[in-house]
Amino acid sequence: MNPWIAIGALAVVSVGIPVAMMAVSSLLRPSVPEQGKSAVYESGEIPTGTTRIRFNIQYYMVALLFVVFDIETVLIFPWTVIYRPALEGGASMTEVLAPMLVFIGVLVVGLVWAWRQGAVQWVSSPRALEEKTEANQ
Amino acid sequence: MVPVEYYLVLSAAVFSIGLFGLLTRENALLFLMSVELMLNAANINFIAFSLQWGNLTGQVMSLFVMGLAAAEVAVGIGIILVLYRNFKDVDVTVPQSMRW
Amino acid sequence: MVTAPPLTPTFLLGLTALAVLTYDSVWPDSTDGSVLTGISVVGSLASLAAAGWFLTAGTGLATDGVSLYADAVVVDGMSLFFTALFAAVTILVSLASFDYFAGKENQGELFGLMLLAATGMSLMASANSLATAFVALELVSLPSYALVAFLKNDRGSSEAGLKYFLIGALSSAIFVFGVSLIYGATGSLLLPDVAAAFESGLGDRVGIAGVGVLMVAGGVAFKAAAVPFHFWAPEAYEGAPAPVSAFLSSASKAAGFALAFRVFVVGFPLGPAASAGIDWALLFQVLAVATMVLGNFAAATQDEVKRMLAYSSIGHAGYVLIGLAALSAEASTNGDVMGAAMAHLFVYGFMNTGAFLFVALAENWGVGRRFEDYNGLGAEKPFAAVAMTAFLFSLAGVPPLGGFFSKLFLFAGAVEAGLWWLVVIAVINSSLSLFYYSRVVRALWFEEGDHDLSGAPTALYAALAVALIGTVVLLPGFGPVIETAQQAATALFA
Amino acid sequence: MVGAFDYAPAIVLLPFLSFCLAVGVALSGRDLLPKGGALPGIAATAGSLLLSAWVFLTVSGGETYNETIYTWAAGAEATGSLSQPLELTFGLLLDPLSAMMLLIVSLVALLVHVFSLGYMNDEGETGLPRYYAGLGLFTASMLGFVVADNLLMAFMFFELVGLCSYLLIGFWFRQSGPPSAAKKAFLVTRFGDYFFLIGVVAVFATFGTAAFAGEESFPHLAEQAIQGEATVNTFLGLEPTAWFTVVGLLVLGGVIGKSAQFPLHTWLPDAMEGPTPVSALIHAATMVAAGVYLVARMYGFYALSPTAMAVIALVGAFTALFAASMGLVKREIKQVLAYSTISQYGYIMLGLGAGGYVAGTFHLLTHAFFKALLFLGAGSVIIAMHHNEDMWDMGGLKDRMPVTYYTFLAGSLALAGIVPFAGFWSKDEVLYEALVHGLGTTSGLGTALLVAYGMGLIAVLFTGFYTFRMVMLTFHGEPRTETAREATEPGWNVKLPLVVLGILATTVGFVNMVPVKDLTGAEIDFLHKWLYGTEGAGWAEALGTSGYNYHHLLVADYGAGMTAAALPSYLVGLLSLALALFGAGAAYVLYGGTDPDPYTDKLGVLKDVLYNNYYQDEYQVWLAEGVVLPLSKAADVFDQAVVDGVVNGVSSVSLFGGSRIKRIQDGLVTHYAAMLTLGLTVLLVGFAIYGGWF
Repeated sequence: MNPWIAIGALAVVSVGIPVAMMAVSSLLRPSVPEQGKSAVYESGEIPTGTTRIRFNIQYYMVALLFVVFDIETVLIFPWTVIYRPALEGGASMTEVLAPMLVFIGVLVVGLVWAWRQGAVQWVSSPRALEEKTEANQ
Repeated sequence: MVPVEYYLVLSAAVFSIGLFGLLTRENALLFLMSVELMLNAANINFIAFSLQWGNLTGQVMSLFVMGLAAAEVAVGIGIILVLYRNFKDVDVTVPQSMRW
Repeated sequence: MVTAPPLTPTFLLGLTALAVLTYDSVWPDSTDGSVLTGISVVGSLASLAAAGWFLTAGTGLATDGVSLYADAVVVDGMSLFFTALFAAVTILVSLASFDYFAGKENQGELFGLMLLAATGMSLMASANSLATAFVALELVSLPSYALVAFLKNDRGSSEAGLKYFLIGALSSAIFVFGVSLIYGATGSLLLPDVAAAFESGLGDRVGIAGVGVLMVAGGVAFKAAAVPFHFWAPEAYEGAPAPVSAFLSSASKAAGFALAFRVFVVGFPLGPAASAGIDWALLFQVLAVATMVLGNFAAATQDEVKRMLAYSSIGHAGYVLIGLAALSAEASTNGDVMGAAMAHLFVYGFMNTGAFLFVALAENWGVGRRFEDYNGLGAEKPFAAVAMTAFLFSLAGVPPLGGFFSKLFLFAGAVEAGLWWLVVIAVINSSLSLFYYSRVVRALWFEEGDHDLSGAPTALYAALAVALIGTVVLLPGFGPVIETAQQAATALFA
Repeated sequence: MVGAFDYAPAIVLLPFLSFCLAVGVALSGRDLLPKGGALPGIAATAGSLLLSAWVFLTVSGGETYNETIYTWAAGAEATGSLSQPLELTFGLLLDPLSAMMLLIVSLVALLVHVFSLGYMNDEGETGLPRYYAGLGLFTASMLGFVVADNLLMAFMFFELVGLCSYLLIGFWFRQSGPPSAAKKAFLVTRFGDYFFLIGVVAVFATFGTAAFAGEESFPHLAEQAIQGEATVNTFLGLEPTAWFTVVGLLVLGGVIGKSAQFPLHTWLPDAMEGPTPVSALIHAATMVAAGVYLVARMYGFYALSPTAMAVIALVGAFTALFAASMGLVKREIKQVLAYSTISQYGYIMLGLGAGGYVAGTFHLLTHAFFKALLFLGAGSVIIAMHHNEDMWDMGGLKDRMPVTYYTFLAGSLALAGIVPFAGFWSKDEVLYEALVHGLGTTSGLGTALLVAYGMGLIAVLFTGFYTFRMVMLTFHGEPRTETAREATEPGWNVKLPLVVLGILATTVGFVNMVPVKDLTGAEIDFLHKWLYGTEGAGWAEALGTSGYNYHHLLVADYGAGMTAAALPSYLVGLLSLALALFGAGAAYVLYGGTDPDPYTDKLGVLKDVLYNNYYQDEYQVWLAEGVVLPLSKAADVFDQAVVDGVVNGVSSVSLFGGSRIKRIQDGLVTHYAAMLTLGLTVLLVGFAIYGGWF
């Protein structure tokens, strides 16, 4: 028997159960529309403004740095895989370690540069402050 | 084992979806996402062929593609921010001052 | 004794970039570009010297190239030739940037990005694996996007950056998809292994390989600004700050060709590829014709000098494509014609950079961008105008300037390869190009203008002078250039 | 021993130095040189002249020189079936032909420099350093072209000559006419030069060398290849002879452009917008000569192809006739001279194409002198007329400007071909060669030559007419304007060149009086002997550029295959002399009165209906019956509308194409992405089908 049948069956079941549950509940439940139910939920606070607010650009700067450096760690992964076998295979410590140190070193130069440029420095911009206070009034 | 053609069809489909999105969307961010789809279509190929040929080249390459995709997004969003600052919009069809 | 690593020229460029970033980290708020310019120029000069030293003395370099890092990178005559070119252009552009961006913010980024891109170009010329090629390609592209959009508050600059980026992202996606297909068809990313797979027959994977080859061609066509991947070029060159335009249109284009030469000649040997139905020489013939015609014809009707130069740059990509188009499976002329294409890129590096630098100078003076805004500049600034005239005539291929010789060798090579019709089209285009180049000359010398020009910026003038010397000294010095180029190219076919 | 040949490079370098000096002064923007740079130019060209004379004497002693001086660039390896790698070199070839040409160019250049003192300096022109820089560079490049020992070097100097012409025609760039004339001259000649460029590339690709003379020269290799003694690369699947014809015609493209032959002659009349000394130097005596000189230089190559010879002869003869007919109706003195220049170069081409190597060269020699004379004479008139060039405003200048008149008359007699002035001997020999070879050769070439002869003969009549119309209107009769009444002769610096050239124009024909030789048997055809050398010995053998070699090729059955009919040259000479006299006489009758007003009713006096209509109303009633005027007008219209139209049409089509093509760059980046994708898809589908991938 084809082993894929089991997987296929699993897929069908996994899609089918939630669909069936939603269908059944929508058939059974009473429908009482009310304003409070459709209101935006903000942990008990009174909602202010819409959901589409403009975030301060500095969130973005941090996120961007995170994405770049996070992804770079992926490139370290293959190195860790071969690190021990390479050492056991007779390669010297320098040979194995140096390239990664260079790699990290280049990244560090970049990070230091970004830091010094103020990319991670949280400046309260007048405009953002203004918007925030306006929203709270 | 799944025949390699299936992967090819999948990657081609993802590539085409990306291309379609790129050709039809006018929002710069969606444009960027579409390109990501296309890059990931290539990644599917790399992984699939890596398995098929039995070497790791493809997998390592896919890591490079991911890394560079992230870098590309970073630069791209930076440019989109500049665009927004100058044109008050992220619609790629708005800047049209240079042509012919 | 420690011998210098073969990649020294590339390393030097990269280290210079890091040095610039380090300097900028220590003094992030400086708007004085003199130190940054100094670091860039010295570093690029060192790289140029190293490349020249390896190339001429042969020290630390075997004649047929050195493979490094499990064959992912190779250093040979061709890579050194191109690295020398990139370093030279970087020097010119760095010098010009000193005046052009004087007093502006974020100069550290500018020089850093430029040097990183130069590093990537040099790596592209050395790439012996499609993985290296892709990484290097991106290392050139990403800084370039940022460089084009460098003037944050200038609408033109950001529009240019956006268009360049979007087309670039699409092209690199196409390129990397092509690479994945090549990998699927051959099982390797190393060019020699790919070639071996081509030679031992692709079986039923010809289709995959064919699509892959075409998509890879698309990726390099993007870098080289060849049709149909050229759309970014007019806008990017027009909108970008003029030194950046110079950098992109000379060095970045040459890098694309460097990659194309190696990938196609080493990776997809024409004999087996053509017999399998993947006749990429024919592909490049088509692209060469389309690129030449589009570039030159569109350039003929432009109103702005910078945009005219942008289109003419596309046209020149068409000429250089002849270097690939005229290859054939077992002709002895292959090395000659490709060497001629390389030599043309070299000469082009000087004359085109020079022409864009004159535009930079004009922008610095604050005269407009249109042809008629250049009226009468010859009378007021004779040196700069003489230099510009020499660049333009050289671009048009008027003897005895450098551009004439490189074109002559290129066309002669193509004729020897039997591509008569291609040369005829190229010559027709060339004659058209004279028309639009001479419009600028006419404006400079034969029209009367009224300008109030503020002085002669020293560094820009120096850059202009260096480019002029490059364009003019290449007359008697053309012998070594063409010999080196043809030797380097012939080595690829060995 | 240090001889003339060791100093030969200085012939080229001296004017170049004067150019550098003048440019330096022009860039400095200060008035550092006395006379605006004229004196260094005069000194340099005088030096060139002396050295040229020395070279000339040395060459007369039987020595020649053919050496490479400098190698620019050498290709890495030999390619194809060629034995040697591609090399670009500079070298000198000094043989009788180039020695003669050196003398002509440096002499005319010197005289023009002197004349410019009167025409430019004394008239208070500004920008003189620029002017003398242009003249110096022009002289240097023309001399470099003359001594070039290979086609590539010749091409480069050819281009430089064109560039100088551009700069000098556009000298008065603040007016509207000169810049556009300059651009037209540059572009039209460049158009021809692109064919030339392809020709140069083709020569390199075919022979691997572009040397003119010696064992390893391309004409020699071509000769051997046709006889099967050497292998060369041919293309397009053509036989060697056919392929050489193609190559020869490609190079001829450059010749036609530069020598202002039909259909690329349109730039020359416009080029008269430049200063008159420039017209004399460039557009009469030297630059235009560059084209035909090139044909003479590589004559051994053309002599191999009967087709090429026929094309040269026909183009030349047609141009001679066509331009002469247009010269009949021009009002401005320089326009008449411009068309006569085109026409005379047509004669030279005819002579060369008809197998008259010596005849063509001879006419080149005489024409250089008498045309320079005429232009300088016209310049003198123009100075006196305060830059009014309209002949209808002149008249009666004979008494007020005697030196100008008599020298101009000598030049006109030479131009019209009246015995014993220089032009008679050379033009007569050109026509003689065309006739005897036309009669003697049986192939299609013979017919072509006879047709060409006929056209050349008619042109003689026209030449005599327009020349004397010009003389009569300018110098005879009564002054028609106040300016003409008060005209005075300019100073010594104008008169001296005129006198020197006047003497030359009168006497230079005596170097080659073939009809007299045939009549008397006296051995006085010096030019023949000089260009022929000694058969099978000396330089003639070593260089392969002597008349003997060419004669050998012309009559060989693998070459042009010409045969000369036996015909006494004086009879042919008498015929053309009679026609010239008739034309001149007609002009004298028509315009010789004291007041030759075109609107005077002279219908009754004139018997000849042809000229009657013509004279009656030159510019309006050309619809009236008559032959010559309608034809001339038609030719003029054809010239303006069709030929110019084609030239303009090509450019406007290109511009229109450009404006269409650039529309795809519409500024919308999504469209770019779409077109990029579309392009890639088209390529993918096309190549997939072509290569059968799936």
